[in-house]
Amino acid sequence: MAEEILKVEHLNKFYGDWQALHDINFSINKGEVVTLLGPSGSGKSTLIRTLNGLEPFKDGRIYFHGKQVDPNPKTWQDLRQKIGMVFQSYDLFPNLTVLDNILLAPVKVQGRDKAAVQKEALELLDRVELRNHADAYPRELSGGQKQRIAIVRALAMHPELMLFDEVTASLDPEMVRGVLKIIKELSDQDHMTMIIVTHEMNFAAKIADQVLFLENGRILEETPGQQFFDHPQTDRATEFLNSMDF
Amino acid sequence: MAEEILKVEHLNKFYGDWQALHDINFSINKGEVVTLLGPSGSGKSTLIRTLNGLEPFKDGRIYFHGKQVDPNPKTWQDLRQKIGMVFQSYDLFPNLTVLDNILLAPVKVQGRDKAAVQKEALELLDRVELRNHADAYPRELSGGQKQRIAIVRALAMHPELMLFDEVTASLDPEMVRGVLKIIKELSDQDHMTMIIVTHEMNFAAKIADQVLFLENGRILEETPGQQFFDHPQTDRATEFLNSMDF
Amino acid sequence: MAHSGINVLFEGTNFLRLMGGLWTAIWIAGLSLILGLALGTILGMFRTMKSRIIRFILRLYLEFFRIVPTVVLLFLVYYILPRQFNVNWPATWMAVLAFTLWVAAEFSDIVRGALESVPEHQRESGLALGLNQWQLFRYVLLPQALRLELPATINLATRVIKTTSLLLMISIMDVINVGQQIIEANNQTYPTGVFWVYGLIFILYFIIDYPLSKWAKHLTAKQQY
Amino acid sequence: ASNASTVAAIKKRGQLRVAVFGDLPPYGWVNKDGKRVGYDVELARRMAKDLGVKPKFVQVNANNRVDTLNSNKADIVLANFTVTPERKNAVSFAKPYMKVSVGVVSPKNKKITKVSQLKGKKLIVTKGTTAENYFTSKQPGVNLMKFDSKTQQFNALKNNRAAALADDNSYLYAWVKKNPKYTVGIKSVGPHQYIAPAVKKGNTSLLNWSNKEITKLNKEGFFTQDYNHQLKPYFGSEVKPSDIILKQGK
Amino acid sequence: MSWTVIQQSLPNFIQGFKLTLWLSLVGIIGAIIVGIIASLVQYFRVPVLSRFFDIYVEVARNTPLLIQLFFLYYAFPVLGWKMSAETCGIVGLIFLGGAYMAEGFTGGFNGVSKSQLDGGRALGMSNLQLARYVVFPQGFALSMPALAANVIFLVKETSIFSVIAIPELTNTALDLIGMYYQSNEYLFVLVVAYAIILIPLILILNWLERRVRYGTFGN
Ligand SMILES: Nc1ncnc2c1ncn2[C@@H]1O[C@H](COP(=O)(O)OP(=O)(O)OP(=O)(O)O)[C@@H](O)[C@H]1O
Ligand SMILES: Nc1ncnc2c1ncn2[C@@H]1O[C@H](COP(=O)(O)OP(=O)(O)OP(=O)(O)O)[C@@H](O)[C@H]1O
Ligand SMILES: [Mg+2]
Ligand SMILES: [Mg+2]
Repeated sequence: MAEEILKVEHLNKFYGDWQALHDINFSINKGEVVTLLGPSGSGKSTLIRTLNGLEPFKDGRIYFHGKQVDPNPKTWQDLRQKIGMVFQSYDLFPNLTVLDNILLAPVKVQGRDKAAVQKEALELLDRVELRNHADAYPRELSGGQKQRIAIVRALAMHPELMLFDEVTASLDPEMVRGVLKIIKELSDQDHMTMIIVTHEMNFAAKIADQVLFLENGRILEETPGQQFFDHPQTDRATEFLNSMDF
Repeated sequence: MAEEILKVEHLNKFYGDWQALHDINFSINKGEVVTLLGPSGSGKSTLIRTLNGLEPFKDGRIYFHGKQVDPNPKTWQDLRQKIGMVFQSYDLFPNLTVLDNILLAPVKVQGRDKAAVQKEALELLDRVELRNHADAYPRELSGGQKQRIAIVRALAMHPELMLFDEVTASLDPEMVRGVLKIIKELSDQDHMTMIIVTHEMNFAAKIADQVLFLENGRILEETPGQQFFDHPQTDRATEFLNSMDF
Repeated sequence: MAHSGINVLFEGTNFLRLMGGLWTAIWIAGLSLILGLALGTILGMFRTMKSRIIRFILRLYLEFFRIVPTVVLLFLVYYILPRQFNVNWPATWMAVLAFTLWVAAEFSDIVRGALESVPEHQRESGLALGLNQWQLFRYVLLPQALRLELPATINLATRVIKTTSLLLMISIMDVINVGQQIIEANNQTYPTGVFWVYGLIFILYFIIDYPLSKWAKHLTAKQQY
Repeated sequence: ASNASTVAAIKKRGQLRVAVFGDLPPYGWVNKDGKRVGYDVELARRMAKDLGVKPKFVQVNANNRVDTLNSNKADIVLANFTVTPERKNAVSFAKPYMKVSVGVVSPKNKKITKVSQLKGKKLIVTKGTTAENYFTSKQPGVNLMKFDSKTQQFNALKNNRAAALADDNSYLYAWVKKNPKYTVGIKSVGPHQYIAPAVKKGNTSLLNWSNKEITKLNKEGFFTQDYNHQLKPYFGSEVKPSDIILKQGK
Repeated sequence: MSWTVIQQSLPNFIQGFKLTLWLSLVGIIGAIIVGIIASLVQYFRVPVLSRFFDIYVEVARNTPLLIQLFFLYYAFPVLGWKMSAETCGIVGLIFLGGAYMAEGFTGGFNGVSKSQLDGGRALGMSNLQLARYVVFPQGFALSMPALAANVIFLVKETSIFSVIAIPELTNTALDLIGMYYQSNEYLFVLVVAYAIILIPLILILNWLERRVRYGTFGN
């Protein structure tokens, strides 16, 4: 049986008195791609952020490699070296060059050898076709380029799991493709385990092994990828899919 | 023959030394919908803004109802009462209620009777299903609602031509539909003459009588609507259409 | 008429003495800024901490300096410190102390504002990379905050320089005090001396402050790409 | 630090810190060459010399003379400091070295000769002077304009900001000589008073030394010399040494 | 610290307090008027006038109030132009404050987003209508923080009026210290007096700032 990387059990999340996530249960195996879909405000970002310790939670358990995560800042800080995350906002550090953005965490946090990391970083940049921008500052790059760098920056940590939260939502339509292509390659070639929030339905249909459809903080359905798009189980999901193309 | 509303001849537009538009020629007849397509930075916004006098131009001529437009601020100010425009950014005035936003220009600029305009405004609000938000402030509305109000605000001036510049680009995917629906109705029911910049290809395919495909400030092709999507004439347009769906 | 009065500035060592007075004002401003910025940075960091007590105390400290006019501050230090606390420094050092505390208060607010205005997603993406709090501060927040706060800091510097004009109130031989001596000493030969001496001082302050505020404006404009 | 101004401490430091005016010719001011001169300053230099130390001048305005002592910024005040009962509560005065009373200066063409003429009019004074004190407490009908420094007050008078200016007659005499459009219309109002060195309360060591010093200087006629050096050139003919200085010689 | 000393000084301080309030009020209102005019002229780049205001703002902002007052009070009469101390103080405060206010308003007006201007233009508004319905209401709200800071700043600057013999609060304290030497007590009363003026003022301005911001932008 496939190795389980992450498991979530009975997760409840509150903002003050208001419950943002209700009894979330799911797990993801090595090499698998899980896509979170659902209308705006349904809790997709909240869930994915909770999986990286950016949002505290009270109820429920998260297991990483079968080991329960003790939700304190120190544990999360260590764990984040194994869980890469990329956000919608271009979150490169504006005060560092592209290369320094990539080197920062592996060198300062993981304490790896700078020369070795640098060699690897340049290879990764090659892969996303941005090697000649290594010394540029983020402000000199287009949105699509920035997101590709952000992915490289996360990959340079050698994560075992990658989280993507609407990474193409702020991009110009033509830029979207390049970014999605890289994520697709990560799945096809590197068999990276990934949890992806996206509004690009065509992309989701192609990449998802499993779809979690959320509404109002609840998982309404959990369906294998292609099946979800062909025959969603719930009416709400059908309606949602219809609303997505004009 | 159909009545010509707007004609552009040999329009060149410079930002400083840099030429943003090159020798633009086209015309639009009453009741027609022209869609501007093209990659980011190709000059779509520049062109549509120039047609409303928001960007000055040096070379070329613009005719409105066959009469050449003298490009001075006063002429444009008068003309803008006949040419409505809606932008990507929700540009409602945040300090006024929805109704006051709509009334401002007809009453203060056109000097029309307030009671009459108000009656009409409420009918328009009805049509976009927002009558009960007449006294709300823009901050209380969602993006999609704001854009629908912005359209109403422009319509209240009784324009003969409407310009739309990516009015759905900043909207949540689920909001897009309601806005596009209204624009479609304007075309189908009111036979409004419109020039539309959009990245929603499905929508463009349904609404466009004529497509202008721009790149690098030039019109690369000018093709009747459905034909453009089925058999674009240029390779660049083919490539562009392909890039738009993953 | 006033035309001949300008010579009062060049009589004897007058001009040099005025420059000497200006120098006093400048080094007091400069030293206070260096000390105040250092202290203010630390206080500003503390003000973004979670502890409510520390934040409250530092807030009180800031509000005190917001409320008390700088002249009054100078008098407080000048009159109260020696008597109540037996601190017995020359007036120039008293001024440096008063200015330093004032600059630190104002700057702590600038630093806090800058730290807080670094976008939240910058902090989060730092965390997501596994940076700890200190690394986050050192590599992400501080460098960005420093850039953001530069214009406000320059503006604070121009205010400190302008405020040195108050030094005469606590009998420091600054440029205005020297100016008054010169006016007094040359009263008879140059009855319009008062016009030229104050005029020169006016221009001197302008020459120092104008380039600084131009620079701050330039930086602000650049930051709003 | 409270006894840092004892004679022993001063000698050890090698410096006598003297509070003087910086803008009050001919008593304490800075001349065109940037040098401190004046009647008070010459006395200060002499006292320092007799102590075997160097003088260090601390420039003051009238209103911070007391605090300069109390906050230990100076060992002694030689700044035309008139002895008054209130001041005696705040500092210790040594033996006086000068006579003084408040005078009133006004433009010759609108001469003020009686205090009653000032009723309802504006009168310029400097904060913390005996003139201010006298008019505040004894002549409430006069509108006072209060300035920080001598420069400011005389400039204000010259700009016709008030009908007259009241201050110690001793330097009004000097000032009218330089400013012939003005005259000391009232030579003396209020009590006759004395000017003396002041030290911080409780500094008996320096107080006793100063008393002896003043006695000694009186005997050797130092103040006549001082008068001739510093004051005479600035006074008109109407002022005699005996108007200003105390009896000299044995 | 002696209460009797404080009590005896209260009548003097109350006089000074009233004067400080009055001068601040007049100065600040004047400064706001000058600031609005200057910033509108600058915003619309009115020929000649805007150049004049540019220079004015730079000169006033980059020189100390104290020297401005000395100049007005002691140096101007040399040129035959005399104003009373109070007038000098108010003129000085308006001169300085007008420049600060102009800066604040200009910042606010420039902060009105370009899309709002385009939105207004696209509705056929003239420049004047744009100013009246778009630039001014939104720009004013945006400049509230600067306005509040300037008001506080100007109230505190009145303490410098002391140097031209205006018997406001600070002058009163210095004067009493000069006469009776009770510096602890007088300085204490002085600080308290400023706190009495400024603390409520700060609270009111904060409240107003939030109100105006909310009324205009909803945050
Ligand atoms: N910090 C917060 N405090 C309070 N409520 C919050 C916070 N963050 C999110 N929420 C609320 O939680 C709900 C879920 O938000 P979330 O951002 O997870 O939705 P989403 O599915 O990611 O939506 P979108 O597609 O728009 O990104 C929303 O109602 C939102 O308003
Ligand atoms: N004010 C300006 N000054 C200088 N260059 C400008 C200005 N506005 C636009 N441009 C440039 O003109 C070109 C065309 O821009 P425009 O905004 O018209 O493109 P677009 O086709 O609307 O793109 P998008 O799809 O991203 O909206 C771009 O290269 C842009 O950088
Ligand atoms: Mg989200
Ligand atoms: Mg555009």
